Amino acid sequence: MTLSEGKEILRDSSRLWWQNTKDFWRRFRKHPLAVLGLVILIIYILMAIFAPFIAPHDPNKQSISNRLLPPMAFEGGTSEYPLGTDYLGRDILSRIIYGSRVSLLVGVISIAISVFVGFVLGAIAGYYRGFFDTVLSRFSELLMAFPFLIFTIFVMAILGPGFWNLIVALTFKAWVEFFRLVRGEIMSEMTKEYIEAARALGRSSKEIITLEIVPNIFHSVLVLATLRMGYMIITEASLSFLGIGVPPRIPAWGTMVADGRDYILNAWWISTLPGLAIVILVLSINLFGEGLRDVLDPRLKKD
Amino acid sequence: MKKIKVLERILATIPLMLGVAILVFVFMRMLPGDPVDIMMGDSLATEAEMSMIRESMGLDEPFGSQLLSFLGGILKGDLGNSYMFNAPVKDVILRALPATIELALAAIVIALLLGVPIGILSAVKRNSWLDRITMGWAFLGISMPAFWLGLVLIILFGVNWGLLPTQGRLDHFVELKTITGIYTLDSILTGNLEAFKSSVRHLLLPGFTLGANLMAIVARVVRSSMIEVLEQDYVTLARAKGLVEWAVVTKHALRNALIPVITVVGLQVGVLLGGNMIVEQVFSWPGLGRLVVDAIYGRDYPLVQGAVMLYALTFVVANLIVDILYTNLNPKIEL
Amino acid sequence: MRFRYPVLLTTLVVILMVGLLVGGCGNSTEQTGADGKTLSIVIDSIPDRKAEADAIAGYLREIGVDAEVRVWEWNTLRESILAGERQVYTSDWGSATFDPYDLAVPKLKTDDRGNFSFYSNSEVDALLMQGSTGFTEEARYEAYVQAQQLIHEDAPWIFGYYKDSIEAASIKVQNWEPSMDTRINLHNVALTEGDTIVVGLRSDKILTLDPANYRDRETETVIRNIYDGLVTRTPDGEVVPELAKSWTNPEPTVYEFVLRDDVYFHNGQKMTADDVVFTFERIMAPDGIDGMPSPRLGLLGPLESVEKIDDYQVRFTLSESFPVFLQLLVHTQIVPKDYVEEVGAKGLAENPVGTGPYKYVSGRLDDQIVLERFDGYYGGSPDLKKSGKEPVKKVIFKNMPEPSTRVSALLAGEVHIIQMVPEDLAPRLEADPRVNVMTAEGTRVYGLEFNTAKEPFDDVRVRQAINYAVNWDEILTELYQGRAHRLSTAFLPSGFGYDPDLEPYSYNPEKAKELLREAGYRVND
Amino acid sequence: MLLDVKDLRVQFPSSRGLVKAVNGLTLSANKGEILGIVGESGSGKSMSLLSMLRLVPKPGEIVSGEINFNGDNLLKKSDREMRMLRGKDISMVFQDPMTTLNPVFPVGEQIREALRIHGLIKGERKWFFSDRKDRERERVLELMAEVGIPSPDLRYLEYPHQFSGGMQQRALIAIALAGEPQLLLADEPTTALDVTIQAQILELLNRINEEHGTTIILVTHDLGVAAEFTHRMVVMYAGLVLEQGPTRTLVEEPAHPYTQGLLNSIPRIEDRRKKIEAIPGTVPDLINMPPGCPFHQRCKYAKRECIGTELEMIEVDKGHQVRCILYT
Repeated sequence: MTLSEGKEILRDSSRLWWQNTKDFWRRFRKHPLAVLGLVILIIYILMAIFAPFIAPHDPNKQSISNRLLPPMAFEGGTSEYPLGTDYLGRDILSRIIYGSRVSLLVGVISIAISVFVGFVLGAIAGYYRGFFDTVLSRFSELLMAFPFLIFTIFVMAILGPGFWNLIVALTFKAWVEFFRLVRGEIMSEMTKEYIEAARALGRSSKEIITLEIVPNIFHSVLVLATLRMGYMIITEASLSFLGIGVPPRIPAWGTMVADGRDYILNAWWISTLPGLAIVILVLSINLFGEGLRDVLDPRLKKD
Repeated sequence: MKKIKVLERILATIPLMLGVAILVFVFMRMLPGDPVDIMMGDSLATEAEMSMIRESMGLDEPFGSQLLSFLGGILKGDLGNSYMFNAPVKDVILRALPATIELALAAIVIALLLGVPIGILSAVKRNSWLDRITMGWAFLGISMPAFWLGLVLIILFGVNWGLLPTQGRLDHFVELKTITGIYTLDSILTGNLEAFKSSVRHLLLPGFTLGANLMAIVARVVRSSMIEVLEQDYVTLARAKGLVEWAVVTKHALRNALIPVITVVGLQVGVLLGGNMIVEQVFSWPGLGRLVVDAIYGRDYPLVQGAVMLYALTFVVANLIVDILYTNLNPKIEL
Repeated sequence: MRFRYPVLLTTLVVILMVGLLVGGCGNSTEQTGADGKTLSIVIDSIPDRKAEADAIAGYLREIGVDAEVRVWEWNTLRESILAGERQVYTSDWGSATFDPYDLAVPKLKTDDRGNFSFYSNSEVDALLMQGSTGFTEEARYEAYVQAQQLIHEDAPWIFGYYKDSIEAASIKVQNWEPSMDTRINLHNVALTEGDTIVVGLRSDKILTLDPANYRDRETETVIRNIYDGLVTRTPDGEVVPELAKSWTNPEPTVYEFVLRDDVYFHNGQKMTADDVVFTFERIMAPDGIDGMPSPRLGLLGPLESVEKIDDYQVRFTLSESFPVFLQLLVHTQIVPKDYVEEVGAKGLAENPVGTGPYKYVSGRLDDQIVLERFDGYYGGSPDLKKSGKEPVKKVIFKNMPEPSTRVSALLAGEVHIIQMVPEDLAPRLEADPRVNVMTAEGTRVYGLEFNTAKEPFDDVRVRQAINYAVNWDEILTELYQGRAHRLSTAFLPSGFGYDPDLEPYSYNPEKAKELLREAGYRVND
Repeated sequence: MLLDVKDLRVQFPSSRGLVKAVNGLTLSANKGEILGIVGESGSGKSMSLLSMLRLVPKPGEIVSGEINFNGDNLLKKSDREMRMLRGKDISMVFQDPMTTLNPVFPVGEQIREALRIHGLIKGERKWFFSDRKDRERERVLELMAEVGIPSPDLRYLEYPHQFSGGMQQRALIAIALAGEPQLLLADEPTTALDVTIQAQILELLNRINEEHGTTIILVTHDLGVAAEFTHRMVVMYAGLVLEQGPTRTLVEEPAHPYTQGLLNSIPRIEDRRKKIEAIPGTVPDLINMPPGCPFHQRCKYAKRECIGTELEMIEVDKGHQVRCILYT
């Protein structure tokens, strides 16, 4: 490990960024499914942001006289309510469009916080070890012993329904996985030569973490994050289904599926369609995550 | 040497369970709403009566002593009395537990029965149309929320085609003497064919709903580990020995490929336990999952504590079993 | 690590998106308050009536009231209502005697057992008392009409409706029709195919099998098939003899019954006057049920004493004339004296012994109760239509709280009779040839009660405004397919004292807004 | 003639084009002989062996040519017939013993399986139990002793990871011997082992050849090993045979420039003074193979004609052929 080699390793990481992105895109394009996933994801995001302009009706506006209308394609359906109406005559299409906000927001924010918390604690525990690491690992083991859903139901019962309560309930358990991943990755990275190279060049441990280790393990964290986001969205929907997720006034897919439960005999679409929206979103995120995994981390590559 | 290591692992779970107990205890105390009020829902008890009951349940003692009595109780196996059923928590849980176990086992069996063969097939016939379809389905499997899949199955099988029962564990017109509480097992033990048929039919839809997610994961893991194993030298040796292809795949390759599957299934047990709360709710399956949800609402402290402790215990035990299974399946690794 | 920059790029995009989303969805929920305060209320509802509560909340939001719906399990809600914590909540009350005595009186008299709205109007109290104990029919009718007028003005409730009770039975079931008091009477029912009839009840558990220790319609259905009473009721509500052969009413406060001498209990013991006296004394005694008072005391009205004249004659004396007494008597079933003294109330509840057509076999209160035909049955009341066919051998009462489960079970042939078919599903059943759908005029009043003791519903203008704001006609035609009918107050047309000329509150959003503005609240213009 | 391979071609479709792993191989092995196949890695040696057992891994396939074993062409045989052959008449020993034994089965059992598959050991019926299993166990213990595994009864139930590299190779040889094969294919059996063990394994193979008369095809890139242990030698390069003949003659007077280059790159004990020369350049890309001699870019005597003209094997002297323009 000569000095020149050390310098070479450090220089390598600052290649021109747009060349870097073009390279990433060229490899990513080779995964058609992953691209499809990304496209659907972008459609959902646009749908969520521009919901007020796209949605044909106000999601909460009731019109009791047009209640339980089937989707347009089925007889009895009208084009005014393309996907039909629910038991209060609210337009299902508009509610699905607005519902995407809750799911996307919950998915993204809860993952973002979990990654952040998991990262910081994981980095500290992984790099400095000692007392701090044992305490955190024991605590994370303790949290792991709880099945995810029961834990979130517990927290929601304490905090009561609410958007930010939901975020807290989800992140309270989700950060553990990222903590263990980051801690594990840091410990394995520490053994690699480029750490000694950086130390040999007089880098402080803080710099080493932020400049060297973090970028390298960021890949596997990002991959896990995308895959866990789907799980978060499903958990949020499950909680709303049980009636303890998002408060009823905000249109959320989980509550919509629950609303339709009493009407599965004569109005199957009330439950099925919002559920379908969840499946397609989570599917697209998983496909995108899978593609990301193949491109970013050949190590994690499954065939 | 191996025995001591196993003992160590078991002993290590004790502090973990203690931690879980304390965490559950603290959580329950943070729940808003006073259990006594809710419990007394029916009769118009006066304030004096309420406080008298609160004393009998030890709710007015300082937090610390409540915790100690609770932990002491666990050691003696007494988890206190459930408010909703005013019966010992132990009995209430034992009455509801077999249903949950039966459902979880059904889910695992369905997941493995479908997941493993699919995984093998798509590994052996890699990149064929079969592989793409199965992996596409597996992908869908992990993207579907259980409650939605459950409802769709009810709509299709229950309502439209009326093929499969969608509620409860047994047809009304069937009587079954319960021994263990696991209906399929009891019907075999008591030789009651009709009850067996009915209980299996009732297990199919909820079992598949709960197992779908696990099946997808198992299929993907089996496929990727089979692909890796099929490229190993010892598989070529097996072929060079003159073994017929399916023997090579099922005997030599599968045995090695299943090792990672065990760990995956073990980890998924936790998800399974959590998941069955939703499935039990959708299929009105009288198990522990549904009980816990109602108990949390009814602020039934002891019942929730008992149930969650049990969930955590099964989760930890499952991980332990996975480790033990892992070692004797893979001789290279000492526990 | 060659792709550091695209990775940082994606996280940047994510954060931007989150900001936009939070911003976007942020502004659509808060309403900016102009002059005066906005009336914000929480409507509490039981699961069955969530759709109705949501609809009402929708109407209120249209006129500017910030209404939110919260769904509760009934016991938890009831306890919170009685503690005075709630604002407005769904409530329903059934009458068994086709008389305001067990409907309007308990619901609207000050501090009476059913008065969840804490409504108190001394003038109304006096009129109700006069109504229930007046000497002549005309005087009682006049008093009730005036009471209705006042109640309507005070509007302690959002006055609602009564529903046709829709029940459905498989075509295999013969000689059965739903009765107005929604009790399912299987005394003379027969099956064209099979010998076991399964009934799907709307409850999630039967309270008990001791006929003196419950107040719940579904439990009464099961009990009235195990135990018989002195008198019973035909499907359209007329009182007819059962264990009693005949009765005379020598004075307004005295009734004398002649009992049948051919009646046996399920344990083979013969029924005599002693059992009848014991049954009533057990209910009247403060410690009659293993030391606890019987909740059915209220169903005996002003009964003072029951004496045995001879083995098959009994005399009932009341403290005041009470025309409704016979209707009440239908709800008391006779228990075997020696058996109960031997095993106590707990023993009776676990292994019931009665005189009814079916004897108890096995069951779990929160699952299903299995009964078997009692061969020694004396044949039941002569006035009930007989099927002339071989009676059913086995009866199973199964708890099926989920309406959609009950309907799909009936369609799948797993169940023969189901109770309380939801209005949305009725057309689906009517379309199915294998099923008969029958309706009987309901005897249950549905509405939403205000907590008149607490702000904001202590102000009568606000209560009236809410009544004007709700479009009940649309709810009843759409949500309940026209199978529910408006009520002006808490009096049933099938009951005594109903004033047909009193118009219910019309749907008049403008008047509602006017009243709210008067009361100082901001409304949508 | 036990084995006669004619113009064998094996090709692999890959994203960058068609890889011609074996490009018209022609060779033959006589009964009781040890034939050496020598060449740099990537010259198609291993692939030739695998194709003899028709075990070419997917997506590769045998495109053309004949493999005659005892007179009949293996390519024409059905899968079932091929299976009867594998592990009985022809068996194979692999390069890396550490990964060739199945890690989850005891070694003894893996050897017994070889017997079991072809039902080589018959057992009498004792009441309703057959003692076949015990007899097979005894045979395995004999085999283990024969290949030099110490205290076989103790080590029968041990797992592969409890065996050293050498021991694992011996176990593999025991597996190959189980069916008393006529032909033993050894794919670089000693490469993964250190020198001392290497000599023992080769000594073992030699003893098997002498005692059982098993014909052995030994594939190696180590010319020294080939020179010492084989009777005849074939030099392969880029899927093609460049020279073949008795080992003695090839070592003393190599005809083909490539063989000379190989020999010059081995340090000799006797003439310490001679400088070792490496052959310049690397093995050519197997995808776009120009016709003619594949060695021409690295050959000292390369002429223009070397490219383009398909060369045949020319008999230089008895049993010694070479494919080079110098001798046409």
